[in-house]
Amino acid sequence: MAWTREQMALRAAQELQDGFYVNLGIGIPTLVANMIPQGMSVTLQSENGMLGMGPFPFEGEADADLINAGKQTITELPQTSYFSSADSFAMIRGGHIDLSILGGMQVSEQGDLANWMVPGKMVKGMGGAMDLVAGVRRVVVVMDHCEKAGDSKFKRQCSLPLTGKGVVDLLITDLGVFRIDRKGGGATLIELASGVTLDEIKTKTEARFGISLSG
Amino acid sequence: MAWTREQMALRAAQELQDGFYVNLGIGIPTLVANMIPQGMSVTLQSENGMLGMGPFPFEGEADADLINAGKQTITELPQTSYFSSADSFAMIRGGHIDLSILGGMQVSEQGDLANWMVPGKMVKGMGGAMDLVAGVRRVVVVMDHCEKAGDSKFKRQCSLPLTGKGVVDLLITDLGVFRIDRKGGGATLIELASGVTLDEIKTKTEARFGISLSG
Amino acid sequence: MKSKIYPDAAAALAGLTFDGMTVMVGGFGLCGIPEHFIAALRDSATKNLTVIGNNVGCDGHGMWQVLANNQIRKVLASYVGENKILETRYMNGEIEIEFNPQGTLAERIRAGGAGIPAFYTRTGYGTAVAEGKETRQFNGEWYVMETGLVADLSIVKAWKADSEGNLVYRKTARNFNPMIATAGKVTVAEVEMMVPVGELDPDQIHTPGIFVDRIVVGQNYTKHIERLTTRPKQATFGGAN
Amino acid sequence: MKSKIYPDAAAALAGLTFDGMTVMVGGFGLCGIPEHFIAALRDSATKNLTVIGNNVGCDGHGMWQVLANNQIRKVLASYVGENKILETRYMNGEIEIEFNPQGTLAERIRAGGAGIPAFYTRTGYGTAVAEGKETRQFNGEWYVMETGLVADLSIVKAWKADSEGNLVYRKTARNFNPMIATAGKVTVAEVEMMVPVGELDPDQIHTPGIFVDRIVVGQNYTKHIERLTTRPKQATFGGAN
Repeated sequence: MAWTREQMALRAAQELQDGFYVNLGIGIPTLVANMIPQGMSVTLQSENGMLGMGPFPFEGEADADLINAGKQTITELPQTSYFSSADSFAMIRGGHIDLSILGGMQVSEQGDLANWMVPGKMVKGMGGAMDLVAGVRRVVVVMDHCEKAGDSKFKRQCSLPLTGKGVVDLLITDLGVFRIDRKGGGATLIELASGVTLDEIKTKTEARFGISLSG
Repeated sequence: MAWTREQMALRAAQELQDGFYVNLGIGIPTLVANMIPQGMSVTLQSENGMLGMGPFPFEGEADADLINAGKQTITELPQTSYFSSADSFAMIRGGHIDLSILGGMQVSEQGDLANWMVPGKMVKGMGGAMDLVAGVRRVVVVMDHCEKAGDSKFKRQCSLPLTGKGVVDLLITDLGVFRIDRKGGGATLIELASGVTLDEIKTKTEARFGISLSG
Repeated sequence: MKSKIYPDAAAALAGLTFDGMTVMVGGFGLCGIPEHFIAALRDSATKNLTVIGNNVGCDGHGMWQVLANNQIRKVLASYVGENKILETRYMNGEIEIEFNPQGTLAERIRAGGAGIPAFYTRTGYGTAVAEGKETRQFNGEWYVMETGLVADLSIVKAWKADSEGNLVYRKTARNFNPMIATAGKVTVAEVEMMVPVGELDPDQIHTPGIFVDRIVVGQNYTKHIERLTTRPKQATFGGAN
Repeated sequence: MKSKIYPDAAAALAGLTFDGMTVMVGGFGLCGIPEHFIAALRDSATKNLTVIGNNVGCDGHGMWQVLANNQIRKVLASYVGENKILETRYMNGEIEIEFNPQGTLAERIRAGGAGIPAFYTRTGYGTAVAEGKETRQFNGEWYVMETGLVADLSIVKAWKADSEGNLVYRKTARNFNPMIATAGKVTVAEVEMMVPVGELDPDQIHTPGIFVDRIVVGQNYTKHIERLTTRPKQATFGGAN
């Protein structure tokens, strides 16, 4: 037993707060857009140059001039504003975005993140990921706990090239949730996924972590 | 005999070219705005954040939200655009303005300019002058040749604090016109004002200069 | 979401001011200054302010009021003429002024808001402005390193706002306001009118609402003109500057 | 003044292209790309280009056409997926790619246009992007020095222009275009429509005409969509990303 993709996204959605400006990465983080609690006002930023992302357009109403950072067609909202990519990343780099929820390939116990390339495979580029983890106030990574082959993706040190060093504040996997102190204070397990035991997560985790389970 | 203020401005106006984007300083340079040759299109920039400055407003039509860098009320033209002061100085610093015509207190034979402070007197600040001389492609200084006391203002070295080092391309005084090589090639007298003799200008000039008079 | 709209400038400044703080204030001369917030800042009696802005008002107007009320310890500005109190206090060593070239000041504020701690510029190389600063060659030219600026509080004036905090400025009243809006830990904006969300064209918003924490609609703007220059109605084209 | 308006993209590029030149091209993915200039650049058969832009098109579209025509030697981009020819050539060492974080790339272009030779950013510190670059501490944080970028030719796409070269972009088709317009020794712009001078609101011009040397009105825009995502008409709120 472990969390599904939807359950991981739901857990990530708990990190949202009313009035937050949020950037969501592709993959599981995208699901969070549909899980904003009722009555909570959250504004989504798209790093190509938009604040206030709306839902996908109705069939037949897509506008080629209106896409998100994942290059999907989207819509605007009444409060939307558009700006250049330079202004967009000034917003990101300047610490104005409250929260970024991103996917990951590996996270280290120091909060390093690797999510942009695998040596020997074709490198597609980092896009805006390095800017987001360097600039956004709080970075949450959502990823599977283990590789398909069973290796832990939450590691003592990332073996893949880094996206950022000491940049992850919270790691949500299908097995549980870890708080990470970017400033070298290490990782702490704060939640277990439904049906996951402490023994299981200990066995499947390479990173060292403290334990502070409230429930 | 020597040039009047209007004649100096007229000589400065000869530096304009069709299609130029130009920034004019306060004092004599301001007069150049009225001396743009017929049929020539010149766009005036105001460094507080405007391209395409129009004339002063009619009496009773001044708009407090529309001033030039000298804080005078002005008007807009059909082609006017407004932008922030950061964007305005990005335009200036980035070398997009073709020509700046500025006043001066002292100019050196190396093209150094001093025009912002006199030690011992109240310092008002340099405003945009340092940015203009550092960024604009071609800098023309218009000033009286001598102090009231008779000292040459065109000097071997400026004695006043500099606005810019090696920044002046052309110096227009009431006595004549000097071309200056910013890159250390020195100054060359290229024109004498009406009624001014070579002897007179030699006597009244501290800077060393070559002579290349075409007329 | 908690509303960003406050009834007046004093209410909007409540809890945001403290002695020794750094405040950035928008405007160029008296054009585009946040009149009502300046009055509220004066009335707050906050002391030992470091003030960052292109000017510090002029005799009787704008930030001069805060200066005259003995609230300012240090100023970062590009031009401080037409301000006798400032002149006197500066000459007497009672106030510190750090002169910045106007473009360098504008870019330092933009950099602060954009998470850029330092950049290089040709402006000021070989002058007093470069003293004590790192200078460095790139492609054979000399440049000066300048640092980004941030503030505890940024105060700006815009023309229109919506309740999200999206701002639109008017003509040359834009000037330093957009960068200053990005460089404050907290940013408050006063505007001439509120419009319903959705009325501002999303392509035409100068400052996105993310930068604006509190908004006030100012009443009865003075908009004092420093140098009224006009031409007679019958004149031909009368000068562009 | 000589008109900035040219009859078509080929005419506007005449005399501006040369082998080994650096070209910046606006757009994000296929959104806001200068379609007609890209076709004209392909037809110019200029070789050994260094291309700066967020992407290099994708299979069959955009700058992919110039790539497929063997005109590109080097690329500076942030993301080059969905581009098999580029993948193959890069793996074979036939083309050089310098990967830049998207925000660093955007800022390097802005810096180039703004006369800033270098700046510091946190982005990429401790990663492969920082290798060989100066790193430095400000206020206890580590930053990487990045340099400004300029180009021999900048090619942008806007929505509207007037004959002065004032440009207005539309929605997220703005993206890299405004900075790229400032960073070329020469800048050419293609637009969907020309409007008479005076029709664009002076407060609402994204790129002032000073940055634009030549303008073309493009006909029959393809505006290919890379990832068409929609929701059925009857659905409730269907996801924001």
